[in-house]
Amino acid sequence: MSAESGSKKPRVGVYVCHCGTNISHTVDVEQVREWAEKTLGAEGVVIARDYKFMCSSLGQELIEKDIKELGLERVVVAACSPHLHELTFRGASKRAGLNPYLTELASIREQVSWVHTDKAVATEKAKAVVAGAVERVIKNEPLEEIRVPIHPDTLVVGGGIAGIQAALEIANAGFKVYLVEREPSIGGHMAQFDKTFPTLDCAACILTPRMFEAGTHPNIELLTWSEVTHVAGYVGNFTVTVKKKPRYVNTDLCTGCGICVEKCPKKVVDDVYEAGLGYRKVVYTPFAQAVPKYPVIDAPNCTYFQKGTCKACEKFCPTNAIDFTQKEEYVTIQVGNIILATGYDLFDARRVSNYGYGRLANVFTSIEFERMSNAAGPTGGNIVLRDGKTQPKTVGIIHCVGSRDKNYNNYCSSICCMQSLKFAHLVKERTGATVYEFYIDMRTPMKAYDEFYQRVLEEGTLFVRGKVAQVTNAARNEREEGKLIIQVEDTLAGKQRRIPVDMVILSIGMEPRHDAKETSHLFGVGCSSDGWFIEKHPKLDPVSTMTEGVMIAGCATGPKDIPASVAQGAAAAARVLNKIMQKEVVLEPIKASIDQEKCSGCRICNGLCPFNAILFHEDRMVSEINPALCQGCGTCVAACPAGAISGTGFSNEQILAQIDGLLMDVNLAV
Amino acid sequence: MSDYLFYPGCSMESSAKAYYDSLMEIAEPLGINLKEIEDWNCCGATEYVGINLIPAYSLIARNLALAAKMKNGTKTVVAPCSACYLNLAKADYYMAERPALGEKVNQALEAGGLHYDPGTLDIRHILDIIINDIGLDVLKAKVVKPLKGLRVAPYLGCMVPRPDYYHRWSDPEHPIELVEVLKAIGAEVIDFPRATTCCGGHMTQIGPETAYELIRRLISSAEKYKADIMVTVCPMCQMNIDAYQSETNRYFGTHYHMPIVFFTQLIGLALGFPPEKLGFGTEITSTKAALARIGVEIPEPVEEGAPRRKKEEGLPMPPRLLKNVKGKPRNTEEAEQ
Amino acid sequence: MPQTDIQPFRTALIQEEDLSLLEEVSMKTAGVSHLEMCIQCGSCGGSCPPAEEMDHTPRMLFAMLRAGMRDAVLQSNTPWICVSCYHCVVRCPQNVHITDVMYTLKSMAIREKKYRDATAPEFSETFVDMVEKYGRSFEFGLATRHYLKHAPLRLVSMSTMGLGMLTKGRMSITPKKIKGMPQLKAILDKAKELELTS
Amino acid sequence: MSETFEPVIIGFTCNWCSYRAADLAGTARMKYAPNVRLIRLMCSGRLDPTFVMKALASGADGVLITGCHPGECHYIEQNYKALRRYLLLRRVLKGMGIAPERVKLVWASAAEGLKLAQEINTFVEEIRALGPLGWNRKLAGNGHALEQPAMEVTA
Repeated sequence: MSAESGSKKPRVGVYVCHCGTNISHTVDVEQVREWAEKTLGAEGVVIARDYKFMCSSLGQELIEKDIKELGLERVVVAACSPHLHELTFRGASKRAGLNPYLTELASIREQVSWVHTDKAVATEKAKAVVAGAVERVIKNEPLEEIRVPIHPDTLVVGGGIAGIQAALEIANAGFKVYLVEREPSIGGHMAQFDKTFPTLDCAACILTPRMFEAGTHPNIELLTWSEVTHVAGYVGNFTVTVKKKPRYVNTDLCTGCGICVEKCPKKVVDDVYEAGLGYRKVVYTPFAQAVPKYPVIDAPNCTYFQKGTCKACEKFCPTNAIDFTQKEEYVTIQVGNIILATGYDLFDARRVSNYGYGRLANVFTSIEFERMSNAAGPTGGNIVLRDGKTQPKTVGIIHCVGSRDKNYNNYCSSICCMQSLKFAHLVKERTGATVYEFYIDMRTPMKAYDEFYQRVLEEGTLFVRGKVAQVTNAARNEREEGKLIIQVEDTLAGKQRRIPVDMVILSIGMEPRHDAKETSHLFGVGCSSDGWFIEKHPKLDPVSTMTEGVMIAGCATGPKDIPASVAQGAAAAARVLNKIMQKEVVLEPIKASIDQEKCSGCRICNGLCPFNAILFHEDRMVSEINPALCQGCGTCVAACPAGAISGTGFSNEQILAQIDGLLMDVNLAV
Repeated sequence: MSDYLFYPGCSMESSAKAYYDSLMEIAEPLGINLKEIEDWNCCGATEYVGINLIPAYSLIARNLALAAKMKNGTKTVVAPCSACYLNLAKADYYMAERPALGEKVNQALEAGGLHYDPGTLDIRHILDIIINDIGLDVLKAKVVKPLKGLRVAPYLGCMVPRPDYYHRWSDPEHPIELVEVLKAIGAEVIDFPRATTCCGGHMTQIGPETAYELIRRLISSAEKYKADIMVTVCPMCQMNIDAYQSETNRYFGTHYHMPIVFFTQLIGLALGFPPEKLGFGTEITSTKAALARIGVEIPEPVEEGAPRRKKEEGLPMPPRLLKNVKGKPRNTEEAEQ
Repeated sequence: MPQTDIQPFRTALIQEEDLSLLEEVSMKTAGVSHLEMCIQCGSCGGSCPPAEEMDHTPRMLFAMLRAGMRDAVLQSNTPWICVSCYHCVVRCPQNVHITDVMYTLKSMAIREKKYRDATAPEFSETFVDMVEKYGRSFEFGLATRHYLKHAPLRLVSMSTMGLGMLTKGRMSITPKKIKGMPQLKAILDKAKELELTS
Repeated sequence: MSETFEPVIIGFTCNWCSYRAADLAGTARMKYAPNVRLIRLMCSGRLDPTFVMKALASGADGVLITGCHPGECHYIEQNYKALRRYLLLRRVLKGMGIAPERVKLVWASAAEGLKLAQEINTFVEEIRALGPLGWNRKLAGNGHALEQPAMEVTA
C-alpha cells in the first residue's frame, strides 16, 4: 500500500482498552498499541494509548485531554461492541469539542478476545480490526443529530391486563391514550379466569376495577371491536389508521340495558370468551362486567343478516339503538408512541392426538377448566364431566401440553406449572376428588409460588414425574373399563403406570398470536422465527423494540404470568412518558440523500424503499429523499447506478476504506 | 394409468399372499400400474439393523439403487408391507440426514457396481397411493358392491404412520386414511382406539408371552367395539393376529374370534371381484361368519382357526412350554393399589 | 470406616464409568440420534407397549448410558423387548431416535456378547443368515431352525398353525433365491468391513 | 508460512441481527475461527456489490454476507434485495472465473450467536478447501487482474 506521507490526513488518536483482563487476556494490548502508533502513523495516527478501562471516567478524560491538547480530529476506541459504549465515547468527544460522529468503536472484545483463544492470532486480528476502524474514521463526516418533536398522544394496542395497565399509567400522568382492542370488550384472557395463582384472588374482582377505570378515564379513548390497519411515520409522529368494525349498535343511544341480548332468539357456541364450553346470544356482550357495556351483533350468525327477518333486538330496544345499517369505519389518529400489548393465543390441544382432546369427551383444556370453575361460567362453577352433571372422582392434570416439545413449541410456557397447581387446589376444594399432577419439571420460581406448591402437596395431590405418553379409552382390564387411562412412566419409580381417571385437564401452553407476523410488519418490529416479538435487549431493554417509538408489553414477547405482564405494561408506559416528557427525540443522522445533479431519473431506487421516502419529481425528472421518512437502511445507496445517492454514517468511502484497513496486513505481505 | 415402481417384499410371496393377490386384482381397475423392481432382495425386516448397521442399510439400499436404475418417468416406489416401506424410507432419509452413513453405504454398494443418492426416489405406501393419487372419488366410482353392514376395525399398525419422517400421514397415532378408504367402500368403520398400536411384531417368535398380551389387547378391543372383522395394511400384523390368535386364546383361556384381512381384499370385494381371487380362505381365523353378513361366501377353509378346546370355562391352562407364565391380563397398576 | 468396606463400592464405580459410552452409541446409530438431548421425561417409557417386560425403561437406559454403565446397559433386556412400534419416537419431545438407539444397543450387545438371553439375538442372526444365503427371507427355514434350537416343544404346539400356513399356501418349504446373489454378497462383504466412525 | 492455508474473509453484517449475533457469540464466549473480519452495515440491503469486489480484489479469499432471516428484516424487506443482489453477484463472479462459492449469504437473527459462529466455521473450511484467491497479488503483479483473474476451477 502506498502511503502518501505528508498529505493532510486528519489527526487520529487510537485508544486500546484492556477491559480488565477481558481483552488483554487474549489480545496483546500493548503490542496493538505500539503497532497502531508505528504502522498506522502513516495513515494519520498521532497517538495510541492503552488503558485498563477506557469506559471509566479516567479513561474518557484521557481521550478528552488528547483531543484538546493534541488537536485530534478523529478518535478510534478499540474496546467492546458499539452497541454498548458507542454513546459513551461519542459523549467524551463531544465534551472535548469534537463532533461525536468522528469517533469510531472497534470491537476487539466481542469479535476478538472473547471468541478466539490463540493470543498471537487474536492480536493480529485485533490489529486488522483497529486498522479498519482507523481507515473508516478518516472518511467520517461530522454530522448533526436530528431532533424531532414528539406527539404527546399514545396508542396502546391490545386491551388485556398489560395494555390496560400501560394505558392507565400514561393517562394518569395526564396524557391521552387510544386503547385499541379487537374484541368487543377489554379485559383479555384474564377476564376469563376464575382464580389467580398463587394468592387465589378472584380474577374478576381484581380486574374489573381496572377495566372500569380504563373505560371511564377522561384521557383514555377506547376503540374496542377495532383493529389497526395501517401505520405510517416514525417515532414522535405516527399516523395510525384504525378500522372500527360495525357493532350494529349505536353507542350514543345504547344504555347497555341488555334487553336485546335477552330477546335475541338465537344461541351460538362462544368460542372466544367461553372457550367453546358455553353459549352466547348472537347479540351479546362477552361477559357481565364488559367494558364498554355496549353489545355487538355477530352478523355472520344473525338471522336478520342471513335471512332478512327477525329484528327482535330492534323491536325491543327501548332507545332505538340497534342500527343494522352500520358499516366499517376507518379513523386516523396521530400519536407519538405506540405500545404493543397484543398478547398470546392458546396452543391447540387437538394437535397432540395422543392426549385425545376433541376425541375423548372428558379431556378438557386449561382454559375450559377456567371457565368451568368460574362461578359466572357455563357450569356456574361446578366441576363436572362433559355430560354437565357428573362430578369426577379422579382427575389427572397434565403439564407441558404443546410446550417444551420439539414436535410443537420448544419453549417453556412458564405459567402452566402454577396454573396446574391452582387447578389441583380448586378440584380438591370443590369436589374432593383424587388429583394427579403429571409434570416433567416443577417450575415455581416467583414470589410465593413454591409455597403454593407446598400447600398443594399438603392437600394430598399425587404428583407423578413423567411426561404423559397417552390418554386413552382403550381399557386393558375391568378396572380401566369406562375410564380415561393416563399412561405414563413414573420416572421416579422407574415404572410404567396406567392410571384410570374420570377427567383429564391439559395445561396448554401459550403461542404467539396467529397473526403476529402481520402485526410485526404493520408496526415494523422484529419477530423471532417462533413468532414472538423481539425486545431491543432481552435483559436491559425488555419493553423496547428496535423501532424507536414502538414499545412492547406482556405476552407479545413470550409467555408471562399476570404480575410480569402488569410490570411490563407499567414499564412500557414509563418508557413512553420519558419520551413524551423530553418533548423531542434525537435520531441518529443516518440518512440517504440524492445528489440532484447526478440523478439520472431512472427511478430504480423508487421501488426499493419500503418507507416510501423517495419522491420522484416528474417535472425535473429526478428523485428526492424525504429525510423524515428515511430510516437509513442504505438499500437505495447500494442500488443507484449513477452513484447519485449517498448515505451518511455508512458512505461508500467509509466502507471501502474500512475494507482497505481490514486487509492492510494481507496487502503488506504482498 | 399411473406407473409405479413396486417393491413387494418377501411376505407378499408367502404369508401375505392374499395381500398380493388382491392388490394385483384391484390395481388395474384403480389405474395403478405396478412395475416390480427387478431382482429385489429382502429389506432385512427389523432383524438386520439390530446386528450390523452398515450391512443392514446396504441391504436395503441395494433395492433403492436397483429401483433408481429403472425409474424412467416415475420416481415413486410403492411398498405394501409396513416394515419394507419403513426400511426403504428410513434408508433414504437417514442416508441424507447422516452423510457419513450415506457414504459408507455407497462404498458397499459400489462393490456390487451400484450407487444410490438419497432423495432420488419417493418411497410411499400403497394406501397413500390409493388415497392421495387415485383418490376417494375414483375409488367410490368403482364400487359395485358396497360393504354395507360390515363393521370393520381399521388397523394400521405401527410402521406406516410412524415415524413418518416425510410427513405423508395425517397423524402418527390416529390417522384417517384407512378409515376414509373403508368408508368409501361402504363399510361401517368403528372408532377403533387401537388403530396404530403394536401387534407384537417379531415377539411372536422370540417372546411369545409379550406378543400374546399385545394381540389380546387388540382383539379384545375390536370385539368390545363390536367389529365383525379387522382390516390391516401390514403382513406382520395380519400374520400375528390371524395365525397366533388361537395360541393367544389358549394362553389367556379366552375365546376371541376376530378375523383380520388386508384392506385390498375388502376393496376387491367392493369392486366386485370373487372372494377366491382375493385370497379369502387363506386366513387361519375364519372370515366366514363376518363376510356372511354382507352375503359373501368364503371357500371352505382347510382348518378352522377358532380354539377347539371349548370346555375350558374355569381356570385357564397355561401352556407349559413358556417361561414366565402369567395366565391373566397384565395390570401394570397392580403395585399401586 | 475401615477402608476395606468402602473399597469394593468405589472400584465398582470406577470400573463402570465410561463417559464415552453415550457418544459411542450415538455415533453408531443410523441418522442423527439426538441421544444427548434426552431430558428424562419418560414419554418413551410411558409409551412402550411391552414396558412391563423390560428390566429398565428406555428412559432409564438413557440415564445409564449417560452414567457410563456399559455392562449394565448392554446386559439389559430392554432393546430385545422393543417391538419397533415407534410410539416413543413420535412422542419424544427431543426427537431422540429411540428405536434406532435400541438397534444399536442390540448390535453392541451381540458384538460384545453381553446379552443374557440368546433367544432374540440368535433369532435375528438366523434371519440374517437366511437373507445372506438367499437374498430373501425364508420363513419355513427360519421357524424350524429357530424353534429347534430355542423351543423344540413349541415347534410341536405350533405345528397345527404351521401346517395351516403350508396348506393354505402361505408358507413355502423351499427358499427363493435372487439372481444377483454374487452382487449382494459382494455388497454385504464390503459393508461388513465398514463402520460409522463420524 | 505455516503449512495450512489460513484464509482471510471479510464479513458484512447487519446492525440489527447478525452484528448482534456476533455480539452474542462474544458475550456467550463461543469460540470460532479467527479468519473473518466483520464490517457493520445498517442492513444487508446496503451491500453494494462493489464492496464484495473490492474485498476480493484487496486480498480477501472470501466474503460472507449476513442478514436477517427472510421476513424478519428491520427495514421490512430489504434483505430480499440483498438476496437478489447476492444471486446476481454469484453469476457475475462465475462469469469472471471466480468460484461463486467464495461469496456466501447466511441468515442469522440477533439471537443466533451460535448459528453465526457455526456458519463462520463452516465457511472458513469451505474457503480453505478452495485455496487462496490471491487476486491482490495478481493486481500487484500485472495490474490487469480483471482481465486475467486468478486461476479457478469452475467446473
